[in-house]
Amino acid sequence: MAAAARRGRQRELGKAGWGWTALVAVVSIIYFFPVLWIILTAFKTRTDALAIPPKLFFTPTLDNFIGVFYRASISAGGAQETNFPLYFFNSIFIAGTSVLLALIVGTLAAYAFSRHPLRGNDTYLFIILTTRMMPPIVVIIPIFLMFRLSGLAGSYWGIILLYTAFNIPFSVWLVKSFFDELNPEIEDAARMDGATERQVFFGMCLPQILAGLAATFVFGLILTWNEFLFALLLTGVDTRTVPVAMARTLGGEVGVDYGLLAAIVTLFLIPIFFVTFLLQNQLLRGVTFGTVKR
Amino acid sequence: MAVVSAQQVTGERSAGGFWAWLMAPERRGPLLVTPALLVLFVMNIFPLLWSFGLSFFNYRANRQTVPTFEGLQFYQRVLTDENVWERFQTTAIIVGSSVLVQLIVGFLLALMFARSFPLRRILLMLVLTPMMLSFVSVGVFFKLYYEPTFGLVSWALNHFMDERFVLLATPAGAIAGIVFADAWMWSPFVMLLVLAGLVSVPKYLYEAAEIDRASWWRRFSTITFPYIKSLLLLAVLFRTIETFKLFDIVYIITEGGPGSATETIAVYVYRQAFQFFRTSQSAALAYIILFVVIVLTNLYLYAVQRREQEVT
Amino acid sequence: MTIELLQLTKQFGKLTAVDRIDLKIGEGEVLCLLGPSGCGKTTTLRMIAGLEFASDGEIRLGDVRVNELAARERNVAMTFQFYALYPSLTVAENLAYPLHAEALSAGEIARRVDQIARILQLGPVLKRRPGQLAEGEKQRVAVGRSIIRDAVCFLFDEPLSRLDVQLRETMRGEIKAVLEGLNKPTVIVTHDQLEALTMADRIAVMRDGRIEQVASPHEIFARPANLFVAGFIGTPQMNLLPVKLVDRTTDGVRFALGEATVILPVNGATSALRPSAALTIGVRPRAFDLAAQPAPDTIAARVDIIEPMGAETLLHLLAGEHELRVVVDRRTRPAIGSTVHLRCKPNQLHLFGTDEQRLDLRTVPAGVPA
Amino acid sequence: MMLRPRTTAWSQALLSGAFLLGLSAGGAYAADITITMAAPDWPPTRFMKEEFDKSYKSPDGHTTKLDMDFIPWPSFYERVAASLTSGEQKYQMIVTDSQWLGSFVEGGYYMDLTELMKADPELTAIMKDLHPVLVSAYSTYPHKTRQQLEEAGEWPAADTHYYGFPQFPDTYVTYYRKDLFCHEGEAKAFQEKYSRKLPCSYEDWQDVDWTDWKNIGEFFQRAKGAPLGDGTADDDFYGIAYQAGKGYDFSTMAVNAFIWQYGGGIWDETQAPTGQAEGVVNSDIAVKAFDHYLSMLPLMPPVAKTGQMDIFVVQDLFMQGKVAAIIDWVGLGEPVLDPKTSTVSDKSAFGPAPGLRKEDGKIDRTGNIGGQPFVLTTWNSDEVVKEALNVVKWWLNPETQKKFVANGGQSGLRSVMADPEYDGLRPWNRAHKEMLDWQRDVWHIPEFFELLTQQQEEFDKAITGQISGKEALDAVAKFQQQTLEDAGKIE
Repeated sequence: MAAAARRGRQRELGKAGWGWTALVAVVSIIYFFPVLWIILTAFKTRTDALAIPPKLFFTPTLDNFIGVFYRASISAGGAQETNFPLYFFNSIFIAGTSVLLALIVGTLAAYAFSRHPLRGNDTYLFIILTTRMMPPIVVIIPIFLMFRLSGLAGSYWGIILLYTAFNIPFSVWLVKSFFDELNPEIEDAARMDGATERQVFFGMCLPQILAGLAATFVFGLILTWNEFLFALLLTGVDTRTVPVAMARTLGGEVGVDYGLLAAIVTLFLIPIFFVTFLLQNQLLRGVTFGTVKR
Repeated sequence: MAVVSAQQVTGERSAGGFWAWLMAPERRGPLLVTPALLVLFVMNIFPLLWSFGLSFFNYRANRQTVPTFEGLQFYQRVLTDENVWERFQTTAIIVGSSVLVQLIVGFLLALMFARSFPLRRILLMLVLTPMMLSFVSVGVFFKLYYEPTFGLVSWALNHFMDERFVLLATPAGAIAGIVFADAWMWSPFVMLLVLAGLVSVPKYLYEAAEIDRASWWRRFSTITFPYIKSLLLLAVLFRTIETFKLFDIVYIITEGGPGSATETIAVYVYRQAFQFFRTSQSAALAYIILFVVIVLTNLYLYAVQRREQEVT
Repeated sequence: MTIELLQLTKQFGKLTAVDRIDLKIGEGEVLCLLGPSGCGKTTTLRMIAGLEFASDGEIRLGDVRVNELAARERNVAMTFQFYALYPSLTVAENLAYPLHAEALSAGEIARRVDQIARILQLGPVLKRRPGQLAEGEKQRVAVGRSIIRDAVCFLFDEPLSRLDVQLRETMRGEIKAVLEGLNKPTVIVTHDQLEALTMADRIAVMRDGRIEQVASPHEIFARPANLFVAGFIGTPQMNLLPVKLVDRTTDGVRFALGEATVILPVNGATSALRPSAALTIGVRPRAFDLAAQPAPDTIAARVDIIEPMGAETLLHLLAGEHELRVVVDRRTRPAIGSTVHLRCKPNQLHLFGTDEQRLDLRTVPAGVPA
Repeated sequence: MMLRPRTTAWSQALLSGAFLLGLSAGGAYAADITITMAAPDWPPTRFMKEEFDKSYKSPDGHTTKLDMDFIPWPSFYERVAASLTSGEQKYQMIVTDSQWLGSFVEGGYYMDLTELMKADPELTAIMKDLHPVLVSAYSTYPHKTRQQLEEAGEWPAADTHYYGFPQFPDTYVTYYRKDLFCHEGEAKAFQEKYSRKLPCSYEDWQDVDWTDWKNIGEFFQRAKGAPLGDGTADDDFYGIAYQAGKGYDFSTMAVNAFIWQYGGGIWDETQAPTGQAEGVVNSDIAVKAFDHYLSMLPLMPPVAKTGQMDIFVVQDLFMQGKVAAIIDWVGLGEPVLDPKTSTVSDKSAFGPAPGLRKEDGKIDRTGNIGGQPFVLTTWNSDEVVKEALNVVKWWLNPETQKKFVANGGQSGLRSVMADPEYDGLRPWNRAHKEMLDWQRDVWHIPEFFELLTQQQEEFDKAITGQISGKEALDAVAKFQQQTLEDAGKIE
């Protein structure tokens, strides 16, 4: 009878219970462990971080987080501000502006590709995708030379324009997939009712894909603000971003400052983690550039 | 209706001038696409053409000498350079094994998350996190985990071994170390793709298979696999193209060592371009890489189209 | 082999989808589960199949309780609403699919596939894939796949719902013919009463997880057990008029319908009813005659809408505030707004009590005083 | 915090301006000058910035701001190279590794200061006071050896161009654990086993050669749980470690020392275009020296097997108490003394790096100079150049230099090193001063990075046991010969 009762609680296909949760939890936590260790390291002193056997329990310290913003001066006491807030601002400003620009420009193009196909539509789309898939080293050399001649090197506009180009293919493909999903009959109906093209675009289409636009924006942001190579070579003293500044933890008077790096990683991870959690359902679309809908 | 639109058209025409010409319906598509293509042209395509030109000249960014025309010499030099082929081979091995591991791990993870169960969203987040880290931090911390004296992995494995576990001492070990880190970071991506495939399988097919008493394997091979087949191909191509760019993780974990055992083509081009300032040679090499990427992209789009045909 | 459901219950969280139903499907019997969407008919079917598990009660196949068995262990065959053909396999492979679990030889499999293909006329498409088939062919493959093996019972989930009207008629006949040769208990889920009435040996009408009536198609139509069944079965829908009993006359019973009264030829159970009891009278649209003159046994109604239906014409009438549907011969053409007088045909009246259950009544034979 | 330097600068400007108006005959005028300096992000440069803000007064009465662009060390070269070659002309001064001189002088980015030095008696005095090793390594391009400069006898030497000044001169020294090396029981056991004294004092370390070093490596190799000093080893413990890393120059710096000590050579740029690579780089002596270097790696912590035991790993191993003695840069000494980063902060002492004992019994400690000079760039106005040189004079003023040394820096001025206080300012100073005299430098030509990268790669193969020392040096020689012939550096 007990066995019968147990089997009687069998699940339907595709559904699982707490037993499955426990299994997945074990696997997930093992998978997450390297990240967890980074987060723990953020609260460790250097000695604790390098201790063997590894310390799972330790006296946590906030020194690493303080170290992100302040550091001791060499000759006398007192802390000096690091430029981290500026770098953080730069990261957000540069990534934010360029992703926004790419989104605007990309949405217009995506609308055209979806609703007013050009001759050779697929070819254009292919070229656009290719530019995104190229290893950055392919373009970095000429871009570098171009910046050198045009004087864009080290300026906000240079790097913003570059990141905009970097994000356009992504925006076009992703937003196009959102437009493709809309029913064009509704737009035709609106035209019948006398709406102008502008009204159709702003009044009918955009509101329907607002969530998709938001998702595209956030994905662009995530992809952009971890970028290192272009930022290292093309930003200047005042336009440096966090990933470049992060390299300061990789060597200097000691080797890698694991605690400080972990603290920056943790601080950097929080907003992305939060946003991704909210946009989990859109994520799938994001990582595949909208080529896979479901 | 026809009357109304005719009036509109004539209304626009009568306004006349360049603006009206520009806003004509047949020009709508090109007009909307222009800004995007313009930016791409300026920041991507133009530099590409430029470097294409450079690849025929002897030019070094850190010299003041006037470049001389060399024709196809750099292409010849790159294509006949043993080092380049060795780097391509290394890249192929790393890309191949990493993508394979990503496929297997990503697939298993996807199977795990394909069901609905309590706390699914939160656990899924844990698995997705590695993808959000920067390459630099993944590289740095995996290097630390592998370190024979201070490393977590080494420490754990030393309990089961007589000798000290030293992963990065041999070419095979170093490749394994890089592949492990890269696969860890990107398996969630494959998982998302496979998950998309699994979700798109209609549930009634599984029910039918249940009624038809199909074995696990038959169910997998006749239902699950056909549905995710092209998606897996997609994942392979996407990851292959991305792994081609593998730079930071390699540069940090092994610096291409031991010897040149893990020096990928991306690291090699970087050295050529930014450490040796062999600008033209690196441009020529970059073009060869670009060619490979274009071929892969074509395959990728072919896979995407196949999937669209199959699902609809 | 029989299927037996005892107090079968299914709960999804707080929602009770199937509520303590009892049902027995005999050997070779075809039972239709009929009801509006969301009534629990599909859930019941899926519980029999083993795709859902019962919350309570019992399912017996033959003498065996199968509640705890998974679908694969029950040896049932099922045809799905969306056919559930395996898209990557050919028709032949699809048909052979269930046979792989039975460890048959390749030759035996081929023989059976051929046999089924012959029965269902699938021979020319055996090599195609589902994506290349017409709807009707897909449907036949789905049926073929379920009958190809020796299952203990057959289950059909809305088998004809995706076909167009013409195809539906043909397929109804074909399926019926196939089922007759099988002599297995069969359950068909449908929301289409025509399907149920034509294919079933018995029909179980369901509503809100309960069975309202189980009976033969004729019985269901002729003697609906309650208001719901009465309203659900038959097109156009039966007229259901709330009335009050006034008194009895020699010609029948006088009812108050709104402000008017009408004498209807009923007897029997009404003797138990007190005057002024609230009742519902059911009259099918075809159970009216048009009278030339108003009489005590006629209902006056104003013509509102006229719908020609080919051989017949459907009149929408208003009797006071009550809507009436009446089917008349197409030659009868009253003017819109004119008043007609309706007389109920004898023996075709249904009377339901305040509890909505059928009051079994006898009609007064014409001219015979009660 | 951000405001402080500005207010100071303002008050300075007001003060000095008033002063000048009162005293000078006129003609001088005060301007706002900002000098942007590319600098690696670490204490020696951060001290320079802090000290500048505190004590710099422009002798010309300018309001001068030193705007240091602190760039993380690991990407410093790439960043500076990118900035220079991109033509953004961002920096007025640059801290640079000595090896980069050729690349950026020939690119036209670093300013030739010879004439200005000659014209300015203060600068001349500084150049004369600088240790000749540093003038040779940090300032000359095309490179002149110390010997060549000394043979010239005068300053400036004929046909010599000068570019840089020491920002932080660095040498490698021995870091060791007092608690182990001065432990009676250990000393006794060592004496019994090797019939040599276990070095404890500075003077003892002056007598340590590579054989002793190897013995120390053997002697202090202890398994986890074995007795060590007064306690037991809490993890596997090792005797010695020196750099053997694939990155940048993290094995070349040590290997060069061995080769020079044995009397071998690297390709000599001062002999171009007649000096050869093949036959020199892979000479029997060089192979012997390299093999000697390799032979001690098995005694070192297991990370040595991976070819990743770079200068920071070595430092970490020492700080975390995994190794008894290491050879590392003076510039990495400060964290060892800091209890926040080091578990051996109270147990560390410093001595000269070991060397090769020659037939006469003397020890040859020739090593490869580390540290960085700083230079001026070519696109500055005369006014900025003048002020930048004022900054140079301020920095190489003995008073500033002494403060620098007291805060963990190093000075290249012989007068500062001769100061009786000097040895006591930091615990490694005596060793540094002794080692400095032994230093030479690797190449300075524009192709240095190619040579270095290929050499590091081959060395790494040898370090990880994939090929022999000879095979590595043969490959290096072949590559260098080819590359240098292509570049016209070898005829």
